[in-house]
This record gives sequence, C-alpha cells and structure tokens, in this order.
Amino acid sequence: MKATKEKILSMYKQMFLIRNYEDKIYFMFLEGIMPGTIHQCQGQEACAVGMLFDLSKDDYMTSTHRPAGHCLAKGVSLDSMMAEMFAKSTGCCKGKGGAMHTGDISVGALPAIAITAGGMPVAVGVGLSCKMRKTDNVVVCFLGDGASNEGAFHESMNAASIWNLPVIFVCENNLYGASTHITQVIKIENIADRAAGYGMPGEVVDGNDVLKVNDAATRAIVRARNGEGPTFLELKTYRRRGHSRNDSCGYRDKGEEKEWLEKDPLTICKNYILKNNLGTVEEIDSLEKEVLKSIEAAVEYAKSSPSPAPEEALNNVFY
Amino acid sequence: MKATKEKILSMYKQMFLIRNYEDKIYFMFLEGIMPGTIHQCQGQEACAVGMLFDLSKDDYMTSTHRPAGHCLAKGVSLDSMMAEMFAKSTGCCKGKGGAMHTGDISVGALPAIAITAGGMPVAVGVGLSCKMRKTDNVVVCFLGDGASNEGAFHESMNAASIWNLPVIFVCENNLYGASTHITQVIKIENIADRAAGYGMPGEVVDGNDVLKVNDAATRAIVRARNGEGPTFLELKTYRRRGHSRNDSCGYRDKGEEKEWLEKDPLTICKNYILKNNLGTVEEIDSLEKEVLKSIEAAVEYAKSSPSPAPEEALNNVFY
Amino acid sequence: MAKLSIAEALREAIREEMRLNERVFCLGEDIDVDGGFGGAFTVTLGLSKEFGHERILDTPISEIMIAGAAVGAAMTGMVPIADVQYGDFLFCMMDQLANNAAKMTYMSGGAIKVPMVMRAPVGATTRGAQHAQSLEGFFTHIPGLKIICPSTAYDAKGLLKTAIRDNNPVVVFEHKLLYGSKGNRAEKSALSPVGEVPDEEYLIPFGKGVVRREGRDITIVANLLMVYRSLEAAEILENEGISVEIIDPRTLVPFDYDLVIESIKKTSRLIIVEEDTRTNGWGAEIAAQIAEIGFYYLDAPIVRVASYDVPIPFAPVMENFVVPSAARIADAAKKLMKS
Amino acid sequence: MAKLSIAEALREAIREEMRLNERVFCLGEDIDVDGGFGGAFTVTLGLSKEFGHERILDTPISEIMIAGAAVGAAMTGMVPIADVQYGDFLFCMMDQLANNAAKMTYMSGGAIKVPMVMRAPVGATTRGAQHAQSLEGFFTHIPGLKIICPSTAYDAKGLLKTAIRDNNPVVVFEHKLLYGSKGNRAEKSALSPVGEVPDEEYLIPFGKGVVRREGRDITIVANLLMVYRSLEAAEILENEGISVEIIDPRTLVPFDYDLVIESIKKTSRLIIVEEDTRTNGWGAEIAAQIAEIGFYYLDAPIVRVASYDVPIPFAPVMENFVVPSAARIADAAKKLMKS
Ligand SMILES: Cc1ncc(C[n+]2csc(CCOP(=O)(O)OP(=O)(O)O)c2C)c(N)n1
Ligand SMILES: Cc1ncc(C[n+]2csc(CCOP(=O)(O)OP(=O)(O)O)c2C)c(N)n1
Ligand SMILES: [Mg+2]
Ligand SMILES: [Mg+2]
Repeated sequence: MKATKEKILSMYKQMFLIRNYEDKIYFMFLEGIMPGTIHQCQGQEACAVGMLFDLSKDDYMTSTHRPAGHCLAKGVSLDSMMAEMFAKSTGCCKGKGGAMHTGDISVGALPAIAITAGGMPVAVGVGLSCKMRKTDNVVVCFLGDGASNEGAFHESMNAASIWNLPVIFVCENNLYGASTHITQVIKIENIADRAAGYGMPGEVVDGNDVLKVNDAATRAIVRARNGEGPTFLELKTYRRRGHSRNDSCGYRDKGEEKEWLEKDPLTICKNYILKNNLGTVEEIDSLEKEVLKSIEAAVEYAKSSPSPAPEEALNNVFY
Repeated sequence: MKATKEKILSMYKQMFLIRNYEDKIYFMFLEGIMPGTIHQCQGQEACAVGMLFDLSKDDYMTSTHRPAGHCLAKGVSLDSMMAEMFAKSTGCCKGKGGAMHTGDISVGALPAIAITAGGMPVAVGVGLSCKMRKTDNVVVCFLGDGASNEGAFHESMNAASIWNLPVIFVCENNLYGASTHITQVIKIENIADRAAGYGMPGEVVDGNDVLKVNDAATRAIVRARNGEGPTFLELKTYRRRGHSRNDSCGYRDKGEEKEWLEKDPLTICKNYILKNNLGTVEEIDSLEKEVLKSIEAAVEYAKSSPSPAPEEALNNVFY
Repeated sequence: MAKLSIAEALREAIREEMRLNERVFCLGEDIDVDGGFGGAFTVTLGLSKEFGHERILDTPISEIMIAGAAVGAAMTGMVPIADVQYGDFLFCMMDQLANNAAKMTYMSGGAIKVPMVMRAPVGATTRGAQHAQSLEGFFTHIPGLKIICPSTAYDAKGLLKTAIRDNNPVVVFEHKLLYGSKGNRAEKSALSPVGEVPDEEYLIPFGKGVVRREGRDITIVANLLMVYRSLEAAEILENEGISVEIIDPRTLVPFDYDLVIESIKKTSRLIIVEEDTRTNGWGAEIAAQIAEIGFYYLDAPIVRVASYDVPIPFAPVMENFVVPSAARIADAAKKLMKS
Repeated sequence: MAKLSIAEALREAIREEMRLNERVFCLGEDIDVDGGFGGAFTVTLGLSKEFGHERILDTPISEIMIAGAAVGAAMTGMVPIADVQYGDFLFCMMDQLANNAAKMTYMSGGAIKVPMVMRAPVGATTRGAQHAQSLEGFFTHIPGLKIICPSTAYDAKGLLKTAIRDNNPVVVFEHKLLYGSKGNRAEKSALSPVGEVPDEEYLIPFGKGVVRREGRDITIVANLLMVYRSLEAAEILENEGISVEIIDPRTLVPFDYDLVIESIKKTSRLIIVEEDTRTNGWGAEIAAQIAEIGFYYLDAPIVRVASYDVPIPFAPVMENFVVPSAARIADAAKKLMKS
C-alpha cells in the first residue's frame, strides 16, 4: 500500500506527538509534579496511529491501562488529556478518571478500562450497539499480550465472532505483561492463532511499521463495515520504557532490548518518508516543532487550570 | 484396542448402573418424593465410564451440575449417592451438598461444581498439587460443550498447558447447553480445535462408544502420568433426557433426536460384547439383575436413613 | 385490571418498554430459544415472537461477556436488559458490574450514561449452595448501582419499567419463589402473589417503600419473600396482642429511610428481616443507619432476622432452618417486646 | 528483635512457613520474576531465590485460574498463598472465592478442608477508581471465609502465619500505604509503620483485637490505615479534652465483639472508622451488631466515618476528601460528644 504524502506526514506527526507527550509526562513524573501512576506507550505509537487513523469520531475505541497513544490517535484533545494528568477539572474526565481511565466519548474514545482485558466484553457491547442501531460504525478494541490469557478475552472473542460484530481486536504484543515474558505464560508462537478457535480471522502484523499496521487496519475495517464480522490483529511491538513509573526493566534481556529499541517506529516512518520523497527534512522539522509547542501549551493549560473542588467528588455517581 | 472380557463386562455393568440409577431417580422425581432438582446423564454413560475406568482412587475427578455418572464411575458409593438425593445424613455430602455437588474426596471425586466451567480452574489446582507433591496421579476434569465458552475454560486450559499439568479435560459435547444448540454459540466445528490455541493436543472421540473413549483416555492418562502434560478430549454424545427436571426438550430437532437416540451407548457396548463373544446374554442378564437389586437396596437404605437435624446446618462452615 | 404473576408482570414491563423504545433489548442465556424455557423462570418466554431473536438475544454461557456487553451497549445508545439465570452467577460477572458498569459515569466525569438493567433471581429453593444465594448485600455496597427488589406483580411491572428508563445501571433482584412461574418451570413451595396490575401505563419511583401492614408495637422492614414470611408472622403475633407494622422498601438503593423513621417514631422498635445471610447483609446497613439517624426513637435493640451465616444447605429441613421462617420472625418479635 | 516494614514482615511469615512446610507455595502475577518487582508491593521479592520458581509460581494474567487453582490445590493437600496485585481484581475471581473456596467444606459435609490464603492490597493511592477500593465489606458477607487486616508489622507476621496454618480460606487485606515498600515500589504519602518483630516464632490468634490507645469518652473501632488516622484524630481530640479509646480488631471474621463491648461499657459511645465505602462496608455490620447486642451500653448514636459512597476519584484533592481524614474523624467525635 502506498500512503499519500499528506497521510503519511499526518501519521508521523501523530506518532511524534504521542512519543513526546509520553516523554514529557515521564520527566514531569520524575520531577514529582504529577500525581498518580503512569503506564506509557513509547515504542507502540505505530499501533495506535496505524489502527485509528482512518476512523471517524462516530467509530469507537476501547483502551487499556496504557491509553495515551490510543486516545491521542482517536482525537481526544491534547489539552484535556494533559489536564487530566494534572488532576484538573478541565481534564477529559474532570479529574475523576486519571491516567488509566483517559477517554472522551464525544470522539468515540471510551474511558480506558484498566482491568486487563476488561475492555473486551465492553467492545462486544459497543459492536452490538453499532450493529443493532444499523450504523456502519466499527469499534477498535486494544489489548495487550498479557490480556490474552484472561477469561474476558475468550468470552469476548467468541461472542463477537458468532454475532458477526464490527469489532477489531488489536493485541499489541510487546512481549511482556508487566514483568512477565510472554513465553512464560503462553505456549504458542502467535497469539493471533487463537482467533481460529473462534472462527475469526487472525493476523500477525509488524506493529512498529505504521504503514503495515494501517494496511491491516484498512482490511479489517472494511470487513467490519461490510458486516462480515470481527478480525483479530496481533501487532508485534515493544515498549521502550518500563511497565509503569519507576520500572527499570530488570527482567528484560539486554539483547532483546537492544534489538527492539533499534526498530523505532518513528525512525522507520521518518526514513520511509524521506526515502520515498514524501516529505523533506525541513517539513518534518517544522511539524515536529509545532507538536512540541502544542505539548508545552498543553502543560501550561493544564497547570493553569483549576483543581476540582473537593466536594465535587460527590457528583456524577449517577447520571 | 481390545478389551478383556472382564473389563468390558465391568464397564458395561457400570454404564448399566448409571443408566438405571438415573432412570430410577427420574421416576422418583415424577412421584414427587425427592427434593431439589436434577440434571441427568442418560446417554452419556460411556463418557464417564470410559474416562474413569482405569483410574485409582488416588487420581482425581472434577465434575459438573450433571455429576451422577462421573461419581458412580469414580467409585462414590451408590448408597451414599442415593442417600444424598434423599437429603439424608448418610448422604455422601451429609445432605449438605445435594445432587449438584455430589462427590466423595476419599475416592478422588471432588464435590461437583455446578458453576459452568467452575471446576476447570479447580482441576488446574489439583493438577498442580499432583505435580508438586511428586505423585504420578492425574485429574480428569469434566465439562460440557456450553462450558467451553466460559472465561474459566480459557484460563484453565492455558495454565494447564504452560505448566504441563496432569489434567485431562473432557468435554462432553451433547450438542446443547441447556436449551441452546452448540451451533448457535460457537462458530467452529469441533471444540477440540480450541486446544491448539493453548499448545495442547485436542482430539475428537465418539463419546457413545465406551471402548473408543477408553482408548483415548488411556493415551491421555499415560501422557499425564509421564509428565508430558494435559490433553483435551471432545466426546461427541447426546443426553437422552431433558436438561433438568421437567424438560421436554421442545428446542430439539426431532430428526437429530431420533438419530442420536439410536446410538445408545449401552446397546453399542452390549452388541460389541455379544459379537466378540466376550459375554453371553445370560451373563449380561445376571449382572443387570445384580445392578437393579443394588439400586433398590440403595433406595431402601436412603429412605430408611435419618434426616439431618435442622441445627446441623450450622456445622461445617469451617473445617 | 389484569391479574398477573410476577413473571408475567416483568414480561409485560419488558414488552411495553421494547415497544416504546427500539433501543431496548434483552440478552442472556436461554432467554427465549424457540421451544425453550424463556429464561430459567419464564420471564422472557415468547418475547422473541414479537421482537425477533436480534432483540431477544440468546447468548453463549459467558457471564463476563453478558455483563460487559450490556455495559458497552448501554454506553453507546442502547438499553440492555441482561439476565443472569441464577443470581449466584453474578459473581462470575462481578468485575464488569463493579468495576465498569458502576464506575463509568463517574470515571468519565459525568459524560457517559449506562442505562442497563441486570435481572437476577435469588432465594433458596433446595438446589444447594451454588443456586440459592440472596446477594443484595454485595450490590448495595457498590456505589453507582441502583438496587431494586419487587415483591408484588404491581411493583414488579412498575419498578422494572422505571429501571429500564433509568440512565444508570439497575440490578433487579427477583425471588424464585415469588415468580409464579408456571408449567415446567413451576417451583415447589412457591408462593404465587398474583396481583392486580392496571391496564394503563404506570411507573413506580425508586426510593419509595410501602407499608404492607400497619401496626403499633414493632416495625418490620423486609423484602422479597420475607415480606410474606413477615406478614405470616404478624398474624401469629396479632393473636398474642403484638401489633406489627411491615415495611417493604421495594428498592434498596435508594432506600426510603423516611418511611422507616416515621414508623419507628410510632413503634420505637425495629426488626429487619432478610434472606441474605446475616453478616453484612443489606439489613446490616439499615440497622447501622438507623442506629445513627434514628437512635433516639428507639427503645430497644435493633434486631435482625436473617439467614444464618452458612452456605445454603441442600436438605430441605436444613434449608428451612437457615432461612427465616414466620415462626422465627415471630419469636424474635416476642423476645423484643420483652426487652 | 528486628525492625521490619509490613512488606518485610509478611515476607518473613511466608518464608518461615515455607521452610516449615513444603506444601506451602505462592502463586500470582509477577510475584517474583527474576529482575522483577516481587509482587506489586515487594512482599514476595527474592523468595524464588530460596524456594525456586516452582514454589514461587508466576502465573499468567488469569485471576479466575489463580483463585480456582488455589482452591484445587488446597483441597488436595497443598497450602497455596495466592496474590492478587490489587484488591480490585478480586472481582475477577469472585466466583471461585465465593462459590467454591468458601463453600467446599460445607458442601462436602465437612469432609474437605481448603487451607488457602488470598492476599489482597487495598486502599486509595491516586491510581483511580479501579485500583483503589477497600473491599472488606464484600468478603465479610461470604460465610466460609476468614478475613484479616493487619496494620502493624508485628500483626502482619503473626496473623499471616496463623492464616497459612488455618484449614480454611483466609483473605488477607493489606494496605498499600502501610507496606513500607521500598525502592521503585515506594508509595507517595505512605506511612511506614516499621515495627519490632520478635526473632523467635509467634502466632497471633484470629478474633482477638487490640486496644491501640486507651481512652474514656469514645470508642473508635478502625482497621488498616484508619487505625493511624484515628490515632492522629485522638491527638487532636486530646487537646480538646476528649479521650478516645482506639480498637484495632485485626481480624474482621472472626470479630472480637467482646473487646468492643468492654470498651463501650466504659465510654458508651462508638465510632467506626473504615476506608471501605459506607453503605454495607464492614463497619455496617459492626454497627448493626452493636445496635443489637450492645444497645443498652450506648448513650448516643453509633457513628460511622467511612469513605463516601462514590467510586474513588483520581484527583488527590477529591480522593483525600472521600477517604476519612484525621480531621473528619475528629469532627465526628466532637459532634458525637455534643449529642
Ligand atoms: C484483571 C487485572 N489483573 C491484573 C492487572 C495488573 N496489571 C496491570 S497491567 C498488567 C500487565 C498487562 O500486560 P499486557 O496485557 O501485555 O499489556 P501491557 O502492559 O504490555 O500494555 C497487569 C498484570 C490488572 N490491571 N487487571
Ligand atoms: C456460571 C453459570 N452460568 C450458567 C449456569 C446455568 N446452567 C446450568 S447447566 C447449563 C448448561 C451447561 O451446558 P453444558 O456445559 O453443555 O453442559 P450440559 O448441561 O450439556 O451437561 C447452564 C447454562 C450455571 N450453572 N453456571
Ligand atoms: Mg504486554
Ligand atoms: Mg451440553
């Protein structure tokens, strides 16, 4: 598949945004000026962007404890995400959700669900809803490799399949569930092979190449929109940082780390752009600058936003 | 595989016992002299007997809401089972368990677990225990076709596989989960194919032919005892009666019913015995009489046994 | 006015709401397979004839999925009514109910509504420990859920309709011995509180209890089957000159404390009767709350009559011993009058 | 005497029991992967060095299996200590705990024992609603489980050892802010109740609370973090001439009612402080029980100070508002003294 100049630059820009958003937050965490905990997605930017780039805001997305990339790519506003990280009332969840529940339903991003695989049955319901309301909308459901051993995974895969729902299950296999290597907890080579047990197509994709991801996404989305049912995609990828804040990844093999860190999805994309004359160094530079500025602006916005009143905690239990 | 005369007659006798135990209970239920509810296994006798015949009482078995066949084949005493049905203090669970929790740990039959697939994670634990205690014991874990869509199924299959546990998962596919036909809730032809997703061998077996079941059991048991890990067996079978008491099976296709009712596991076994000169009509007759007498005796025993005192309900909450 | 059983009243509520709002649908195991049972207690029997199998959706045996799919559908414009065959299986879907359904509105800062209904049969019926539990106390403890427990046909219809229109997750506890299910699915020892149900539409607001019987000496708060056991006890007590007022709260979250307070101002004695096991049953909360806000109206200890703290035993003689009987309620009342 | 944090004390309890009994083993997610965290709060860190990865078993992310496997292993001769990374995930395994672990002994008529331990961290720590809950009230409501909640290093070791030797399922609630976990796993705003722990072996029996502070005017019953908040409140109140007695029950099932009764005979006032949300939190049961058996010793309403009935919000300013603070406890006490 060939991407247009506009599209590939735009995808690169989104990936660059995600990387730098996460890095900025990482450093602010180290400074100690941010509450809560973080699970970051540096290294997995191509998964989020490749999968979500072609969706409209009427399409849905469910996310995990590691939601920043998904949310940015789905169109949740940078400012509101940053404000949520700072626990401000301008946050996308008004400070009630926090990092692990980032989302904004107005752009189709359900609040992230931090229970491993807990978003999968929800995605089945969203798929049902899209189908029953006779829309051609789809739902992209993100999960990790570790999540594929949860009971919720099984029940959701099966239901989506028998009901032919417009759900695209996207397993970002970054080789680890927290500190546990995937080979310790699963006996088969590819998680995608589990799809066969549900009569669902399953495919392994290079998760660090945004074009390959986007290509697989396109096919799955068409299938879903046409009422042909769900698809399971396994995106092989790697996280460049720890599982959560303050994790130095002592459990990772250094050779493995080195090998994967070389496959940086941003570099891969940038090289592709330059090699195929889809953009110049200057063009890239300038959009990078724009992104960095927007992140600084978001931090300013967040910092200067008001904190919620303590008693605000008592509202919104019921709708 | 050829069975010896002694073994095949003995297997037949057990199947005949199960059939007639269940039929007796069915009629006592109709009479209204028995409390509770029942889920009966007429038609699935070959599954229980074929799987369990060669186990010792140090091997384990987990069962379901439909446990009578499994328990009789595992060696739970007929008298104590009948007494449990009558809610007597001589029952195998002292009247505290009831039909759905029949079992006797002293012969390796864990109390049946009536939560669909709820026994599977327990079987993983039993397998772990057999392995950690360095025994060569195995655990046979029964489940239904419907149970294969539960999250507990998935988590248990995976864990047993990665840890190479001596667990034999036996899925009695009787085509229905309650009133729901398997084709409505699963998209693949054979549930056994799901085993591949866990790196576990899966096999489809004629569940109405006790010799075929026993043959598959033998292979799986050897594997398990040798520390080679779990096996998944799908036994294709059919229940001859309703899902639970008072179910006239209005949801079943009459053609399907007819076809399957003709494949009676008892008849198949009896014919095999006669055809291969492993027993005479007289021999069979006499062991059938013996069984029927033992059932009548069990009913007498149960009826004449004392009811538990009401306050007995307060004991055994803790060990 | 039609005379309906509770099962029928619930069915009519669902039917009316499904006619009114095409977004309403049902899902669950065996809820209306052709030739099947219509759910374990016939509530949804025959609805697929009118609404088709898309809107009366029979599911695999996948409780996590059922609850989670209800959440997802509810968040995105649908109004699911999910069925769990026996309340006991709520534990299998507890994560979806407690961590997702109950928290989505809050976690989203109020942006998302989750208009779903979860129907769960409760009560001991000689099926043994895994098909017998009364689970109200678990669910009243989850902020973000509303909890209702209709004990008459009239309430069943009116409350379920309100639940379906509510923008929040509502768990409906229905009692197996009160359904009045017929035919193959009839229950031994069931009561059959067939009741008058108006032909015209009506809704019953949440948080409004009713006085089932007026009295002077003791206030009894009881739900579901225990309403009837308490009414029986009141008859016994009447003969001994003890006058009992019986309040059926009808909904546990929200709870009509005003009605209870009004009553104990008169009686100054309170008994809570529940089939839930005693320790941290829903009655614990009512007792605790009254011990705080109603303390000065009370002349005597707050008494709870509940199932004993044991798994429900199979044998009917033991089961009957564990679940509060009219006699046990009456004894507690007599003892309380002396204290 | 060694000075240990609670995390260390728990680890030492496990280590000693594993040395004594080869049937004891641990299982859970990330409990001691080489180079990993040693569980989310370092409790099992380093144990695999001594006992190997067979007995310190890292599992897939499969909570149903973890709990079910613990049940199966316990029923057949092993003594599993299972770990759930955050208490909130107990909901994922609730069926195995409530329907199997708690009922097996009973359903088998007493033939089977289930000697398992389930360890669960609780408490709000600005991680948001799905990693914050205090879940005691759910589990005290399940007959067949014992529930413990150590708040000091001494208790943590002694109670966990008793739990491991108990022939029944025991759920251990541990507070994230009390572990004193170090290094990467340290918690902001954690207390670090490092305590003296004897070198020689000791066990602490279940059902025996302790008086953490003696007082005359009000009895406070509090567990886990709330013990410390209550102690802080007591300091504030002391200055205002109100003398508070603080009881830490240490185990919720069984519960030391005698100790509470003894105390209210003296103080005639009771406040229960819990981080559990109010409605049907474990404190509801204590209040209800005392309103029944201790009514005549009380001069004033029983007051509960609990987390408000909301999912735990992320923003620290809101989280701090929801979870009882020393100031809120002190205010409740002052108000109660006036009533
Ligand atoms: C039900 C549940 N169990 C455990 C956890 C704790 N936990 C959070 S993230 C995580 C690892 C998830 O691994 P994976 O699915 O591969 O996603 P990744 O972190 O790699 O993105 C674990 C165990 C959880 N949040 N929910
Ligand atoms: C968790 C759970 N969900 C639902 C049920 C109700 N139920 C009891 S048996 C049954 C059907 C089980 O089907 P299958 O596994 O095929 O076993 P079979 O009845 O055919 O032996 C159902 C739905 C249950 N007992 N447990
Ligand atoms: Mg991962
Ligand atoms: Mg079946």
